[in-house]
Amino acid sequence: MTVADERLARTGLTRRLLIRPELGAVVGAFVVFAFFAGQSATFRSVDGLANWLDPAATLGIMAVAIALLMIGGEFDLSAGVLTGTTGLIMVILATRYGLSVWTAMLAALAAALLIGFLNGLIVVRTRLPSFIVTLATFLMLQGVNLGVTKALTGTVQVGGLRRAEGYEEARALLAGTVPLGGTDFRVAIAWWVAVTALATWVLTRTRPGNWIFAVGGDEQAARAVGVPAERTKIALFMTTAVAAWLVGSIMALRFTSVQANSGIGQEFVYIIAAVIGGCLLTGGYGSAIGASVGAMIFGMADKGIVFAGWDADWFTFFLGAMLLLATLANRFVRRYAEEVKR
Amino acid sequence: MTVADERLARTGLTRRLLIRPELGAVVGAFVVFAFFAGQSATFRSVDGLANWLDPAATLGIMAVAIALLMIGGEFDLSAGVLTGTTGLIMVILATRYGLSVWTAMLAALAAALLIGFLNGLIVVRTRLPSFIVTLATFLMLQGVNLGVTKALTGTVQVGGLRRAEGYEEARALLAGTVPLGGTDFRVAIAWWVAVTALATWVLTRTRPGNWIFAVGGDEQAARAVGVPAERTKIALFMTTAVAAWLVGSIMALRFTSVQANSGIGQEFVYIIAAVIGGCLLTGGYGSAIGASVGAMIFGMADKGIVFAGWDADWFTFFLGAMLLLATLANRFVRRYAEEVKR
Amino acid sequence: SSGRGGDQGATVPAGAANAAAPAAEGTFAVITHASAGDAFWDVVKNGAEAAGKRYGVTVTYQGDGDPARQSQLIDQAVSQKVDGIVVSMANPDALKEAVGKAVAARIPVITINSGGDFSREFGAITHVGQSEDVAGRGAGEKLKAEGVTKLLCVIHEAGNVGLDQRCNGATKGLGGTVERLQVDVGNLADATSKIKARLQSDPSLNGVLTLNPAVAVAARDAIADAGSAAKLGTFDLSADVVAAIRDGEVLFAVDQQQYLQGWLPITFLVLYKENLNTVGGGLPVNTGPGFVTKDNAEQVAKLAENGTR
Amino acid sequence: MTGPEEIRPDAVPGTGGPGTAVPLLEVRRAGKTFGGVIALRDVSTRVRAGEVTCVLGDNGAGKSTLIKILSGVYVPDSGEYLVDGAPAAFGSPRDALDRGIATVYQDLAMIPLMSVWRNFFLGSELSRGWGPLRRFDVVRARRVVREELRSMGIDIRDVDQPVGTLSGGERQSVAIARAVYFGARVLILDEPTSALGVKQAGVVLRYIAQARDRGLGVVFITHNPQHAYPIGDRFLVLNRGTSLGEYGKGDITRDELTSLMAGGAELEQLAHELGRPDPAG
Amino acid sequence: MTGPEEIRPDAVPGTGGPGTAVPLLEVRRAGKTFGGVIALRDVSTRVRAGEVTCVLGDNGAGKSTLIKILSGVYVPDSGEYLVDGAPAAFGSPRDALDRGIATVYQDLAMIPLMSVWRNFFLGSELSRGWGPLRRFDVVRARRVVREELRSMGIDIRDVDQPVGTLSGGERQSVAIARAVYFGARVLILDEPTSALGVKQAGVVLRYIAQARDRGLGVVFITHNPQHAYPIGDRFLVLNRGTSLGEYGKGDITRDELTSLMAGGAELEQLAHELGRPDPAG
Ligand SMILES: Nc1ncnc2c1ncn2[C@@H]1O[C@H](COP(=O)(O)OP(=O)(O)OP(=O)(O)O)[C@@H](O)[C@H]1O
Ligand SMILES: Nc1ncnc2c1ncn2[C@@H]1O[C@H](COP(=O)(O)OP(=O)(O)OP(=O)(O)O)[C@@H](O)[C@H]1O
Ligand SMILES: [Mg+2]
Ligand SMILES: [Mg+2]
Repeated sequence: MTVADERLARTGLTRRLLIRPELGAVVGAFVVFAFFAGQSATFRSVDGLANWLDPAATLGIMAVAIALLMIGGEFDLSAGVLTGTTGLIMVILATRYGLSVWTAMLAALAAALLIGFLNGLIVVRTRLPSFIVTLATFLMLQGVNLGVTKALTGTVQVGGLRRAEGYEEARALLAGTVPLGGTDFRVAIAWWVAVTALATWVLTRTRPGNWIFAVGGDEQAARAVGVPAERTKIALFMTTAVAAWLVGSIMALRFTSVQANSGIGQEFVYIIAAVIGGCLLTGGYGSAIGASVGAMIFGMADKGIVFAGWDADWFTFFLGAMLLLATLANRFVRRYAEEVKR
Repeated sequence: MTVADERLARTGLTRRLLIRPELGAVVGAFVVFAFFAGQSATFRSVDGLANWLDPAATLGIMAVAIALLMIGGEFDLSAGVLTGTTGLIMVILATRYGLSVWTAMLAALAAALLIGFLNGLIVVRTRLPSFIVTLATFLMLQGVNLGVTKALTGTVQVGGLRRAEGYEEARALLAGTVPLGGTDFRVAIAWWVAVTALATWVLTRTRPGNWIFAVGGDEQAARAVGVPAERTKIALFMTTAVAAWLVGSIMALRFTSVQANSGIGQEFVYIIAAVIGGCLLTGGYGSAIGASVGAMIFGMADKGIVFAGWDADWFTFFLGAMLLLATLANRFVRRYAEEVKR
Repeated sequence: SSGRGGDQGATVPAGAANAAAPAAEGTFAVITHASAGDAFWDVVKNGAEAAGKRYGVTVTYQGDGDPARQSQLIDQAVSQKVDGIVVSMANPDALKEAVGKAVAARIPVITINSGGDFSREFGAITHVGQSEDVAGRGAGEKLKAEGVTKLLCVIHEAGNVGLDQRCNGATKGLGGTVERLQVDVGNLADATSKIKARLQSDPSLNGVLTLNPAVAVAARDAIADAGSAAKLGTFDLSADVVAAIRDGEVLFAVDQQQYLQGWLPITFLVLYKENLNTVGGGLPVNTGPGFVTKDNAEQVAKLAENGTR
Repeated sequence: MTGPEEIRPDAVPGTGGPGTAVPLLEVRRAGKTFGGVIALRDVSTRVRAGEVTCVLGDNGAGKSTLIKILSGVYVPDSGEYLVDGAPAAFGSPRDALDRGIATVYQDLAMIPLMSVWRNFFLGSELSRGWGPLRRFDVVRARRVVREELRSMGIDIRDVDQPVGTLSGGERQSVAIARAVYFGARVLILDEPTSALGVKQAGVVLRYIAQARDRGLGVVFITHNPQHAYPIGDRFLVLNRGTSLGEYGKGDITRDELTSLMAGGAELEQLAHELGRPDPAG
Repeated sequence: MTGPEEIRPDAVPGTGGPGTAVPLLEVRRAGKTFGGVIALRDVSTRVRAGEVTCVLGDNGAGKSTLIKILSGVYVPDSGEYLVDGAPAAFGSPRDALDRGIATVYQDLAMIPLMSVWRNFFLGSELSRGWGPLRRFDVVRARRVVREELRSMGIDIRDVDQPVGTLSGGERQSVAIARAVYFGARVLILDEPTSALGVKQAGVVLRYIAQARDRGLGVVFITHNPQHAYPIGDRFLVLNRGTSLGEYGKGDITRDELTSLMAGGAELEQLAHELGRPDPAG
């Protein structure tokens, strides 16, 4: 603003910051962190940090992609199982057909892009809700994963990636560790940060970012002003598929074997992380940083309960309570920021 | 219409019928039925019918309740696990504390109503998305179910309802069978029909039904014309809880024992059935009959694959494919009905 | 037309090496309390299917952890008038009605794995294998012998009866403290970090028991990452687990020889059908527990890769 | 529609002609802020039975915000709101409706996915039957809606059509017909005629006159001085969230009002200006 | 309310004046049906460079439907649509925009959750940088929006405000400012002035005149004859989905137009009628 407008109440910097969706989530994250840091010394140690950041990283990568998709007004329930599919393709090609790890990864990427493209194409062409379309993909991929794995190996997993060509380099890049402050941190954390930064840039500073908000906010209106809505949505599904491929590769390289049921059930964790981070389920609103912080909140609560040593039978009870508290903290902060007058 | 308007194209009765959301789903149901009837003689026999209608009934009861809630613009992820909770309460009270089955059922109903009320209250008061609130309830109930069951029995299941007072009568009412055409049909099927009829009546012919569509369609606008939006939403959550209680009781009486993890994962099956039946995930649109038919489609596909004897490893693949086909059939029929001009 | 599909049965299996037994006719349904893709039950499935091939009969395998859905599967098999049903009874109470219906329809039933105590009462002709409880006890005793006093039992599916019984058995066998941990088998990075978190925050834990081979690999990494000296035992085999046993990273894997829990009941049912033979005389036929340790890992390795161990 | 023209203002409790009684609605120095945005500051006005109060002002002046305070959608952040002389704290529009205040909102009009007749009766459903059999009288509701709309000159083909597929003016008409039908003591209309054709706008103005004559208090917002002046008794002018004053009809001429409404007189001059520029120029 | 008698329909093909060239847009006997609803039937019109075509008609007459055909939102079910004399089959509004046709829709205006500046540039984002670093020029976009709106007399406090929280008129103004800013050859405005104050409406009319003078073809829908007549060159009158004829400015007087627009002349008489009934009854 160049000149002050008499119709604007003065607002402090803090309140202007707190009003942003992602910063509300950050407050939730602080609450959860402070809580568990008080419960367990290991949790707040560098060692503990490296530990709970590790699963938060893979979750975060997916949550960011899913957040973009949700801002664009769609769901992808097949994203979790797709991490398994890409991992399986990669391991099978590298171990059974003697491809190098890199070539196998490229092939898996191609498959992921195809699946994402098909998801998107079916959604925009048939106008069926993406919830149903990707649910079907989810179920079908789940069957393919198990059926093909069984047919090829006779068991429910494939392994032996360690012996494949290029394994060491690929692992160092995607699934290795970096010593820092006396502990080993997973490189996946760096990928997570990079993905979040990239997604934030795309969302807030590029044309496709503007289109994503628009198709999620009101697809008809967006189309009417010339936004290529179909292309945007298909691209979003493909982005999610690429993220699934990245996570699938990270996991496969790390464990050198992939189970046929890997990734099942994760799809909702991604959505949960995005929603905790402030994405609307109805589309058109949210942020990549928020989704990342949501993944962190989920990761902290999930591991914090273990660090605190609470009874495992009650694990999900505590998890639910923590999620509710974190989102409530987030909400109250934002409400304070929006409503208190000075 | 009293007089014909020259601006109305003539539309046949068939097309006017097909345009209704539930009749689109009915076509999907026919497609799936015809498909499996061709695959398996047992499937189309009376015996087979009784077989696949049985799981469709309990699913249908829940799908109808969830459909009402979704039309009202909210989700309930805790509905599945609540069927387990109510069953557990009932069995524990009847077997460990010597209450009669009827009293135990009443107590479970009270608990369900309370949980539904709390879900609703938190949603309308905090304005958090119900997806998050009921996710927290889901996790917390899951923990409570496991924790309490373990604490009381040392295992993850409670049983022995057979010996409780009033068991036979309650079972006959809720979980018995009725011989018909040479086979035993479950009475749950009658409950399902009754629930669907009641929900349809409420939705289309009563004031609260009008309010449900309104709060789901545009809550602000509904509030502005005087719809008691908060009361409507809380009532919807309580309705879902009652349905969960009904299903929980049916299951507990039938199997006389309940596992602590029972119902987990079902919450999405309910939503899926409602969406197959034409409910919008964004609220404001759908029908109870549609949700019922959606449950039937799901039940037929689920059991039909087993009847057809396809490999269990590929089960989910076929399930996904069937769902996609059923919804596509539904969609094409409706599009034909809407667009073809005569 | 209903020319294909299970209800017609009796399609001649391709390449059946049925030299030993005369080709029999029949359809047999195996219905377990585990969903498709479970590592343990997959071996059972392989055993049952191999037996079916050998005898030239049709074997269908279905499974579901929800007792309600499991009982519906039994009902379906009864509707299809199969020639025999093999069922694992993790929750006997819930299956009583469905099994009774099968027996009433004069379909022979054999119970496997769990529910042996009720097998006779429900009218099954015999029981094969023993309960998870016994297997768990064996694992607990073995860990106790290795000096484990405080054990972490990793449950990868909360509320699953079979897993719970394994942990309960281990508690009895160990005699010491057993703590539980819930992880998600669909996300191994998460499982690793949870096991590690538990070991980091409670250094007195000196043993870990996993109930699934994939989780065993995760636990192995977690123990190494946390710098813990905890001993690791697991249920069930995979190529990775066998390799880890060879390398001394995993002490043992409990081996119920569950292949037999698939193979034997089909054999018994075929014999019953053709010859009215019954086996065991009302006593269960035990298939284990056996243990795969460093000593026999080498031999088992190849078999585990083929999915028969 | 009801009310024929020759009816005298209703004898509302303790009145002697329009204006002397306790006002139906009164706001004193009301203010409303949204986050950092001050939408309304220190605005006072009153609505009397049998009178039409026009609220005028530029875009964004705060008219709709004031209307939403009157109808219970917003609670004012500062100032007082009196109904029948007693302080009112409406928790929701339902409370206002229960006190006989019916409103046509500029932006909160209708539920797009619901049919015309369901929207019309939304919140005030016609019922029949008793106890648990009490139900929405669907047949009568459909008939009433068709009749009410026809009497406004809107000939809806099919009252089952979802409101979202109506034309802009048809939608507006449904909202007005609803408010008029349910308006008991106060009728609040936020730019009701903006999307209407000349004929329909005329019908709405006649409705307003009829309602006034039946003794209702009417609050009417419009940008069209030709609509406002003939029918208004009092004129409240807002500018950038504050009041520029309230005028009785006697205190202001039509031309003054028009010029107060920001350059209304310019219109004539504009007509010339809009002609084609001299090709030679 | 049908056609006034004394008016001759325009001698359509090949007239002189600013209309000699091939029309920018032309529809011939276009029709559009929604399910069982016939919204438009056999309507023909043309838009020429440097001319303003006004579309008039009652509520629900089909004006917005015609506009959506012109701007590529709907494909006509029957009839032809020519752009620059060649048949056009727009698959989406994007295609129309690419041919230089900018539109202000009556109901598809804005994305409520998005900020003003993002809405303004939606679909035509200002870019800077090259290749993968090509990005939305956020700083310049904000500045342009603030300037454009100020020049319309709309003083938005904060261009980061979500459009959903703007007043009705402010929202309308953003849509108009956008269309004017991006309008290349044809500008289509569906009731642009309906929610606007007198001052803002005047500004919009001036914009239209400017666009016309720059040689753009303009399609202008309004219910206000005082807005339509001074600026229109041709008048297309719709009624219940069909055309009542198209008139050149020379063929029709202001009063004829007003009366064609359904009883506009009644307004004056209405003013009397709206007065209070004689208390003596
Ligand atoms: N929920 C809200 N949040 C933030 N600002 C708001 C909100 N509602 C209204 N405003 C702002 O308050 C001011 C007054 O809005 P209001 O809708 O009352 O104007 P109005 O006088 O009705 O204008 P119009 O004639 O254009 O309808 C506007 O500038 C608008 O941007
Ligand atoms: N998607 C749709 N489905 C069904 N009917 C529709 C649809 N869109 C428009 N109509 C109908 O077509 C007719 C013409 O609508 P249109 O919006 O073109 O009218 P209009 O001339 O713009 O009216 P107004 O002046 O009120 O804006 C209306 O009666 C409307 O109900
Ligand atoms: Mg307004
Ligand atoms: Mg229109």
